[in-house]
Amino acid sequence: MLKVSEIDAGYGFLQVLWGVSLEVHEGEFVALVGPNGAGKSTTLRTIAGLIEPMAGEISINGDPIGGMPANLVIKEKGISYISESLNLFSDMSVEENLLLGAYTIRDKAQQKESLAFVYDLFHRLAERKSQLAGTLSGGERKMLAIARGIMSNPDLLLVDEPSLGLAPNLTHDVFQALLKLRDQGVTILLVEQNVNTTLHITDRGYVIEKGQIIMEGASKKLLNNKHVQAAYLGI
Amino acid sequence: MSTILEVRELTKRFGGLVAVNDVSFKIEKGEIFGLIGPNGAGKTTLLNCIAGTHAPNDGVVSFLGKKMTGYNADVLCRAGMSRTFQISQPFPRLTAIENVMVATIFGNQRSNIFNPEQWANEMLEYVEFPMPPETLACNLNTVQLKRLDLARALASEPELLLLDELAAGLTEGELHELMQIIRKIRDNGVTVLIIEHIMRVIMGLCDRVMVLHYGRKIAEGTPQSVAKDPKVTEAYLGEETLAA
Amino acid sequence: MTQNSSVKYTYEEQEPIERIKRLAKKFGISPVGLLSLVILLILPFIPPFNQEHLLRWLVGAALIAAQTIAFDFTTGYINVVNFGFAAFLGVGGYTSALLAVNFGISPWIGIFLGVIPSAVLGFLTGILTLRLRGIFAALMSWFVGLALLGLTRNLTELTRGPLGLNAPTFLETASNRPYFYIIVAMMMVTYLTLRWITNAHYGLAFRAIGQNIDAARASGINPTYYRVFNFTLQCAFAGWLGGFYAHYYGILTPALMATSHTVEVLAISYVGGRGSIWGGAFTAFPFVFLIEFLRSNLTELPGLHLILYGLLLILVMIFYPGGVAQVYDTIRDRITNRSPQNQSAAAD
Amino acid sequence: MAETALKKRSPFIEFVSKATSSAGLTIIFTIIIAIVATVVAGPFTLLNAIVTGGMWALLAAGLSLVFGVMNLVNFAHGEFFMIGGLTAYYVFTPISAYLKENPSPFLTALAPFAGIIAATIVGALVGIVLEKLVFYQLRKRTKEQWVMNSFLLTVGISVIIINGVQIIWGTNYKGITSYWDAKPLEVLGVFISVDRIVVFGIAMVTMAIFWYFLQRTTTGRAIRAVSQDETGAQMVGIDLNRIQVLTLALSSALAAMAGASLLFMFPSYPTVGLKPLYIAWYVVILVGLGNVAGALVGGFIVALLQTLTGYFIGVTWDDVIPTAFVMLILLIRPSGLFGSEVKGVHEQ
Repeated sequence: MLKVSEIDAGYGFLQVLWGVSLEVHEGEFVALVGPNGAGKSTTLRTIAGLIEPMAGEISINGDPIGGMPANLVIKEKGISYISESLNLFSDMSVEENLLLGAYTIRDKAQQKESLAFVYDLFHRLAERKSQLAGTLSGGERKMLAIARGIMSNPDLLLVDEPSLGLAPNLTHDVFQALLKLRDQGVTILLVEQNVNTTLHITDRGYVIEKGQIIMEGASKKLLNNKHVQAAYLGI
Repeated sequence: MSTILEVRELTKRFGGLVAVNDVSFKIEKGEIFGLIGPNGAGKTTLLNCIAGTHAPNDGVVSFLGKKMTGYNADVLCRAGMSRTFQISQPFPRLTAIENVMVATIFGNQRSNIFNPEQWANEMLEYVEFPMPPETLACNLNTVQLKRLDLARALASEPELLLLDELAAGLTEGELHELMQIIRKIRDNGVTVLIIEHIMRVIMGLCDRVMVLHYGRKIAEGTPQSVAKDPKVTEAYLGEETLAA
Repeated sequence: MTQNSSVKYTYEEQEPIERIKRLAKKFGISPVGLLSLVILLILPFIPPFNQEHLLRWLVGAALIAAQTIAFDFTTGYINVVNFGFAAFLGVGGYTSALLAVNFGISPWIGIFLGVIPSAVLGFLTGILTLRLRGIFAALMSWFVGLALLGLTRNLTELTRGPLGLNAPTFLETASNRPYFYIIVAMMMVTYLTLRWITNAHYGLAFRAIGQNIDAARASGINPTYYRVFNFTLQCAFAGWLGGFYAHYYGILTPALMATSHTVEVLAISYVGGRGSIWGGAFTAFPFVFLIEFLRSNLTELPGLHLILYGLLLILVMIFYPGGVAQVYDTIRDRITNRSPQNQSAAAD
Repeated sequence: MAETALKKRSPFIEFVSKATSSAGLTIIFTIIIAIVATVVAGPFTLLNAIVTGGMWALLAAGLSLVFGVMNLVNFAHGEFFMIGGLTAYYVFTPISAYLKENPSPFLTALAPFAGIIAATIVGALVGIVLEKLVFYQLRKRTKEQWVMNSFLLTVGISVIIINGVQIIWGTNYKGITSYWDAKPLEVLGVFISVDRIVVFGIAMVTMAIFWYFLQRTTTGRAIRAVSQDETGAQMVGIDLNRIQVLTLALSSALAAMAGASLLFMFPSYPTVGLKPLYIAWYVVILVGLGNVAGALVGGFIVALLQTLTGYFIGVTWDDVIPTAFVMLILLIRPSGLFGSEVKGVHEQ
């Protein structure tokens, strides 16, 4: 479904990615793990169209999307991106945030449907729908960001470090939510620094270091890999 | 050993939010003191209150036996307390060496440095800065910027060094290097207060650790004793984090 | 730290030539700069520049050049645009002129006395803008300028308001040449002083504050002191140059203090290149000549020169934010084979 | 930050604390001043302030919106006011001359609206052209120091528009005495012209529509989304360029509408925009940047301040006193009376 081939990308002078390639198939839950600064977030931002790749190609279902502005990627290709800093509209209510998530859907009935689906999935958000997003707790904010991401009915969900800044028990909740979405048939590409948990819940994984993919394979296999164990699991 | 930093009943509020709630502790000269807690526990706020970035609403910070609450960061820096930032704060349009020179010239007034440029160079070498010193700071990546921050903090020859999540995002090898550097700094007589998420760094480096949770101090002691404290495990050290 | 104390206590003696070079560098004197100065100094004797009306343009250009130097000292270093700059010029000019008119104080002394109120007001503005960053500081200084302008307009008993205040000139002569040398001397004093300060450690502190105030504090810099110092000095120089304006043109109106005058200085200073000190001064001469030429030849289009200011400002801001100074740096780097990426860029 | 829950407070305490917050105090203070003014200077003062206050609110709301969404500190806002007045003049005068020959009471009543609507459209168009031609170009090239750089672009634009208009249409005043030749109505024992009443109505209706648009429509919500988080807005599929064009068009349309509506008080000439500009700035500074609703209150406060200054001290002082007042506010509360921290304000 998503195919990234040999992309180079970066910010200004600074090149971060060097020939990164990866693939995500329909219905898969894929992890991209590695240390901070390795280029995980940059990869996602490039796929989402927030950064223009310097070289290489990104395609969805065979159509190239490289260099398309983010709003078009979301509108036409059915991708949703949830950034690590969440980028919520903090002076708007939860419901307004969600409605903006469905900005690309102009059909009111469909918007309502999405809203009902999301509220059903995250009861907490339904309880707080008129509260300002800025006043939510850390965990609720993550939920809201994910919920906003799925409001547009995406085929592919890109999630950047949902565990960032959360206490372990809340991280657990967020991962559970992602698993639930996977069960609903949403394809997910998850970027995480918390290698252990991530590889436990995903199907397949890529390991990125210093801007290059150094390893890929089934998550279970990666967990048993010597390098991964030494570098990330501290075993 | 004598006390270098003493914090008594420190409270900091933002509007209705109590970020740091009645926290007291002491740091002895020459030790590495760890400050841990889940995100949002108020660690950085506490650090900012100590370093003079925020004025606390209540409480006293004494540094080297003198009451230092309410002084600005620059005064504290010149008095011998330097810090790094959670998100690196470089001077983007100055070169790496000029960045360090700023702290050498303006922060280091207790000893005379005739050649700040050479001194700054030595600081960069000391922290094993991986890039040419003439590189503009805006062209450095996160990891390099953290090193630069450290070099700048050291350039003022501090008595007490406050490190805010210096290890975030490092690979195993870099982590190891960094821990060596911090040990070296301590062996040169600098007291270190370190905020860190990566438990291995805390466990491997710190002589004593304090745990904050929702702005309150919930435990203090050796890393081993703190890790065993049920309150801490419950609040913070979920089983996975302990494993990592 | 106690490691390696050799750095701290060594001081190497230098060769005499090296020392002269160092001294020149300290004041920002380069061979190219010296050459330009020599050309400037003999210019009033070279036709066609020996004609009075062209000499008048030269004086005007040098006055603007000196102003851009003072302007860039704040804008290019601590990164605060003093949008009320012209008002401080006016304060100095009016003080000197009023002292001459009411107390018969010689303009030669008056222009130095005019520095005092300008510097004091600059000091106060510096304090006012202290808690504000970037754009708010610019707005605040603009408001200060507007208030000063309003006062000058309204205190008609003192300033004669829009009617204009006649100030005695420096000299009896009708020739512009001596004035040219006076203003070039004043420009050089402004340049050398400000360049010396910015090349010393102060310049580093200014740039540090301008780029990241939190990091500057954490590095031991007291931003209050340096910002207020910078503002005071800039306004002091503005007042001094205002004094020259008063005693050269012989008439002062509140229009001198209007925002459009600040925009004029700002535009030239930006086209010249921020953070270079000399860029604006260098640009001022051809620029003012072009403008004056247009003004004298296209009298039916009264505001054309101002449109040009606006247009150039926009074009430079969008397409070449480094300005003339960056052009020079690029050329010099080509010649000396230095990689431009490692240069700390003149502007950002 | 800790997630300590806010303590629940009783509604009464909530009310008291709200009323004694600086925003509440300001409103109460303003009302008291207004009452005192009415008693001392007569209700005319108050009515006058209310009429102009509504228009200042329109101007300030546009200025505020553009800052919130585009991070653009617009120095050329007053020029849209001027363009609005100019357009209304050139649309309304011929129509009104034609109607003098061919009287028609119905059309006479509607003619002013033609002028005002035309001005609004022209204002919007100029806004669109400027965004495409200038701001978009800068944004595409560099985002560094955007607030300061874009501000200087607007300075350039302002200079170009003012002098361009001067070259094309000259410096003479183009104004009308009134839009509607009806007998003044008596309100609170004071005669007040129909023009003023209608203009006040226009201001209030526009503000209401504007508010509804921003709060309740999808596009309005998108505009607010961009002002709160640009990346977030992109992530949900909002086209930033479209929103930016729309915002500038909206803001300049509001300013042009104000200029057209107030044509009978402010005849159009090239530099007429300067005063509305800084009045809009006073309002925005007073209530904080990016605060559209607060602009309404701020508009009335500034208008009242001006009218009172004019009445008690002298019309020529009506800049100086509000300037001093706003400077005081900036000094005490750097983010405005109602202001919270707004994105971009602390960009250096």
